[in-house]
Amino acid sequence: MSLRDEVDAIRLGTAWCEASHVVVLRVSGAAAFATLDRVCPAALSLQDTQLRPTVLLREDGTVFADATVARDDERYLLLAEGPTAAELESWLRQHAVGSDLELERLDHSHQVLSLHGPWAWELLAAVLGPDVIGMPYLSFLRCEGGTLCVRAGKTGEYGYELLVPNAELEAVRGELLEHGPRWNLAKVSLEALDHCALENWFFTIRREGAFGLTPLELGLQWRLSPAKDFVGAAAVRARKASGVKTRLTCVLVEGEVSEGAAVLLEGKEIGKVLSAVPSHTLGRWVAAASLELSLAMPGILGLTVDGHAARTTSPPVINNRSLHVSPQRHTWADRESAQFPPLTLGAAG
Amino acid sequence: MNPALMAYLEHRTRLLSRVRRVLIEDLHVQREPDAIDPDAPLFGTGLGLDSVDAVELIVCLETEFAFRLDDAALARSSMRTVNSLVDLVLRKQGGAYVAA
Amino acid sequence: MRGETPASGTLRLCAEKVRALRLAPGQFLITDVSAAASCAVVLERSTA
Amino acid sequence: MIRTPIAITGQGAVCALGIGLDAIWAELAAGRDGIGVIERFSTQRFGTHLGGMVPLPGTVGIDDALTTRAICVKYAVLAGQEALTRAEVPMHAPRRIALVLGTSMGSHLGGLHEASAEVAAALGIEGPVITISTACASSTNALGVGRDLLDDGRADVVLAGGADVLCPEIFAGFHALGLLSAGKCTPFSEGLGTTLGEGAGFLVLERAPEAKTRGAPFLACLSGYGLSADGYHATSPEPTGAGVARALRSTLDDAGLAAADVGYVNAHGTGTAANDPAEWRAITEVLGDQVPVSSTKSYLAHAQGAAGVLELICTLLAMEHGQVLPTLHFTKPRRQGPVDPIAQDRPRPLVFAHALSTNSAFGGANAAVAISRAVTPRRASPKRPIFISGVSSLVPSKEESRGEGLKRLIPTADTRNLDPSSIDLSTAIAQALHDAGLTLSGVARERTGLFVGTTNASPASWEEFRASVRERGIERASAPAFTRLVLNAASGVASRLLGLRGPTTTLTTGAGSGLLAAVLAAIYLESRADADRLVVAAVDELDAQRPTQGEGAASLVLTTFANESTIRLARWAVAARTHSTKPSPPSPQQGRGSG
Repeated sequence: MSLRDEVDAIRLGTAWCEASHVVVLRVSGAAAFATLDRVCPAALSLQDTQLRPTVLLREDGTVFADATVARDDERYLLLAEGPTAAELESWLRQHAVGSDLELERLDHSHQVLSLHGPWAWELLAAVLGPDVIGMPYLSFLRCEGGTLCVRAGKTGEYGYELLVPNAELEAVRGELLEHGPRWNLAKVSLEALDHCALENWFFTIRREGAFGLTPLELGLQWRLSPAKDFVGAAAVRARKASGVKTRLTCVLVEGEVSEGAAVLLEGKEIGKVLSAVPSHTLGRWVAAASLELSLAMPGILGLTVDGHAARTTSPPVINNRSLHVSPQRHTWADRESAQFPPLTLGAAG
Repeated sequence: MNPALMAYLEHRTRLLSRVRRVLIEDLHVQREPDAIDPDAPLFGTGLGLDSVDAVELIVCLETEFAFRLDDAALARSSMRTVNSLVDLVLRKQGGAYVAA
Repeated sequence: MRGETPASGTLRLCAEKVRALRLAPGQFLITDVSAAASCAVVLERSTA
Repeated sequence: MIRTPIAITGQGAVCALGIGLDAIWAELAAGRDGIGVIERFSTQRFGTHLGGMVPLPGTVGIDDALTTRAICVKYAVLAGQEALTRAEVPMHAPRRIALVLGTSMGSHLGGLHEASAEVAAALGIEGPVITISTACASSTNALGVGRDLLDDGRADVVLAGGADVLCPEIFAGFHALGLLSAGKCTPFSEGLGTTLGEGAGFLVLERAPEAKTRGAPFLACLSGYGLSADGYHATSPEPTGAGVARALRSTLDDAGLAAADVGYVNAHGTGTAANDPAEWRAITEVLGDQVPVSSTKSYLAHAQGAAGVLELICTLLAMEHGQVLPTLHFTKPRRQGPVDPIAQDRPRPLVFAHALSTNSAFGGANAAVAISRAVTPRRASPKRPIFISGVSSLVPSKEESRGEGLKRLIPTADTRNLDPSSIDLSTAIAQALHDAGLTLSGVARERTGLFVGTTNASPASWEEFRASVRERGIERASAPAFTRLVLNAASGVASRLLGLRGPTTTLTTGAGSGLLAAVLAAIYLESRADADRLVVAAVDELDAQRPTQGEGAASLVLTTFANESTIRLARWAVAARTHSTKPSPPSPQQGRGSG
């Protein structure tokens, strides 16, 4: 299957993969909240079964993990991309607040299956039951057999990570593959997920996260609590005080872009491309570029990247089908007659 | 830098700060203006807005910028990030969405 | 405390009396009469 | 041990279908709904114009003369009078007749409890007058509280039900939330959204043996009820229906019924995208998917605080005729909805022994009741002693902002958009739980409930809402502020922040609301199997309109576990205003409330 087909499966149908790139720790004990509150820059205002996206920072304020905290009653789950489970565990222990902290790595006992697409909810309902249908974004559901269904997609489409206990794995995967063909289920690569993430302007630690930037330059201040202390807070605040010079900005380019390419305005370099993907949906390349702060703004025409015309824009640049597919009104079987709007936005085209 | 671009950047910066002010004063987002990233998602805990806030946000922008938004599809596609709100305002102000 | 606290006032009194009972056994009758209804409760801690 | 069955001996109603049961049944039987273009106030500036208005001469087009509250009282008096008359209630002992009136926001002008007092006075009721306000679950909840008063011997006759009026502000609020449908509300069918309505309905409840002795009519038994809190969101139901399911299970348990005994369910069925599927999930979880389920809102529209009792009355009327009511206007089923929504244009012949009626409200409050055709003895569990394991008394601090204080106690709290009432109530409850040494988790949350007494929804939120109407026009009223205007908004927030998902209610009697909440909680907790603890709390917020009002909050944790405390809530009483109701303790020290 080509990358293009994989992306189309995510954008229009259902897609799955085994998500070994996500590591999961269960955090419990009296020190669980205080420890997570210390290591996670995000304000952890969470109700039971709610999720909060955060990042994890080194002491110098640079991002080393894209993480999500889930509240499971009085315990927590930490889902992270970036570090290994062992690295994450030892880092968390290093920053423990109080002694009563239990960390359980779920990578030995569970597998993560990842499911995406505007119709993923319908397939999952057939596998896990109808409660999947009503799940709000950034929440999880406890399913029979101990599987947790986490809705935290990073593609702009309905997206779920299933934390499946090993004993259930064959059954859940079996059902997924058995029901899958009815929704044209396709197996996709991590590359395809990351492609869609960039098109929808989700942060990816494997890409723009690899440049040693802080949340200030990455446009991720919304994942930082303005009030509290956290690992890396001092460095982030010092950087803010001394003045942030660049910000990640979405650039649409009319031709192939190489990573590291200069972004030129009237012949002058105003920044560099950190990562880029060819979006066949848009017929252009979508690039995440680190631009001078005064120009890190959408709507600037007349840029040049790798010799091609380019412009800044407001992401996300996809008019996701999932925005228009309602589990209450739609079904895969009637998708042709439902008359959904095109995947491209008028303004972006 | 050409004057049209400078004018656009200045205009857009002013609009961005007004949109941020609406978010802070009317929608009670508990952040300093410059801690509201322009590309931050509005919902799904990005800035902490909730479905109940959706219509309120539109009404407050309509009041602040004196326009009416009757196009539900446009409203939906504009309610994604702070920048997409600024785009909406620009569009309503006469389509000066892009500059040279 | 400024002004009347029609809803919470009597409950606050209950809280005070519970604190007092923690220090010494005894019994309190708390009443509240309004145009709508009269209510009474007995709080007690026996010496046993 | 057998508990005394509670008989329904009379009923009365005014609603969109007409005034009085005869008129209403004629419409129900003919399959005619009462939904039409609203005439009492202008809906010109809104996208939809439909409502289920009471066709009462004298209330159309003269909104200036009759205030919303006066209309509400008028509806309630008409319905209450009909119920008392039909039940042939002797009025020679008016102090033994209680009024439990459920209402949402319809009579907000000037205090909910004052409207109830006017109703009681007009009907000659001199016993306790209790106003229950859990938004759209109010009147169902009121039926349960009425039942408890009879169980506890605090009255001999209870007139229980509710009343609400559709006023422009409420229409505007639902409109701003995007909940109104373009056409007539068609629950569980294609076409999303609800239609608002109004009306009043009351049941006369009595202990069955006494009713029989006096030769009262017997309509059915109120065989059980249940309450629960979603603890999830200000306006959206918990999407898996877990909260509604808890209320349904509690109701079955209270009535001593098995799922298979239930022959019909009258659903809340508002027609909205969020409500209907969650509710259907709950019903299938508890009762399976074969039970016929319909929503009377297709006839009456959504009568808010009066919805529950009106729907039950319609169910009772149909039962009397050996029928169940259809869901009108049903075109095409939605993807998650009843297998049998009784999708037809006339009632269906069906005889059932037991039926459930359920309602769900803003603030996440759920209430359900069970009715039975025959006198159904209930099994009684032994009464349990009530202990007080935690207390708090909060005076808002000058040094620390409200949000900060709450964050310190509940670090997981999101304080955006919380009004002072919500923050102070939640803070007081968190302090009381802390005082009790409790951290609730897992099933303990579902077995811990919250009973709240208060006088008004947050004055700050009212002002925010009014300002939005004043400055932007009513068609652009603030939706976030509107969601905080129900009396149970603050308790909904507390349920959510603290994970209290057990039985919940919010009530007012004006002064004394907090102590009455404690008394009702004690009655509930003493004999029910669905809760181990009830948190009682009350809150007062500063009100610029009433300069004498102060601020503060207080909370008690009531528990059935002796190991949590040695201090007992040993006795309690609730009675008419001037009646002496001392529970005759041996000369205790006496304290009086400050308000």
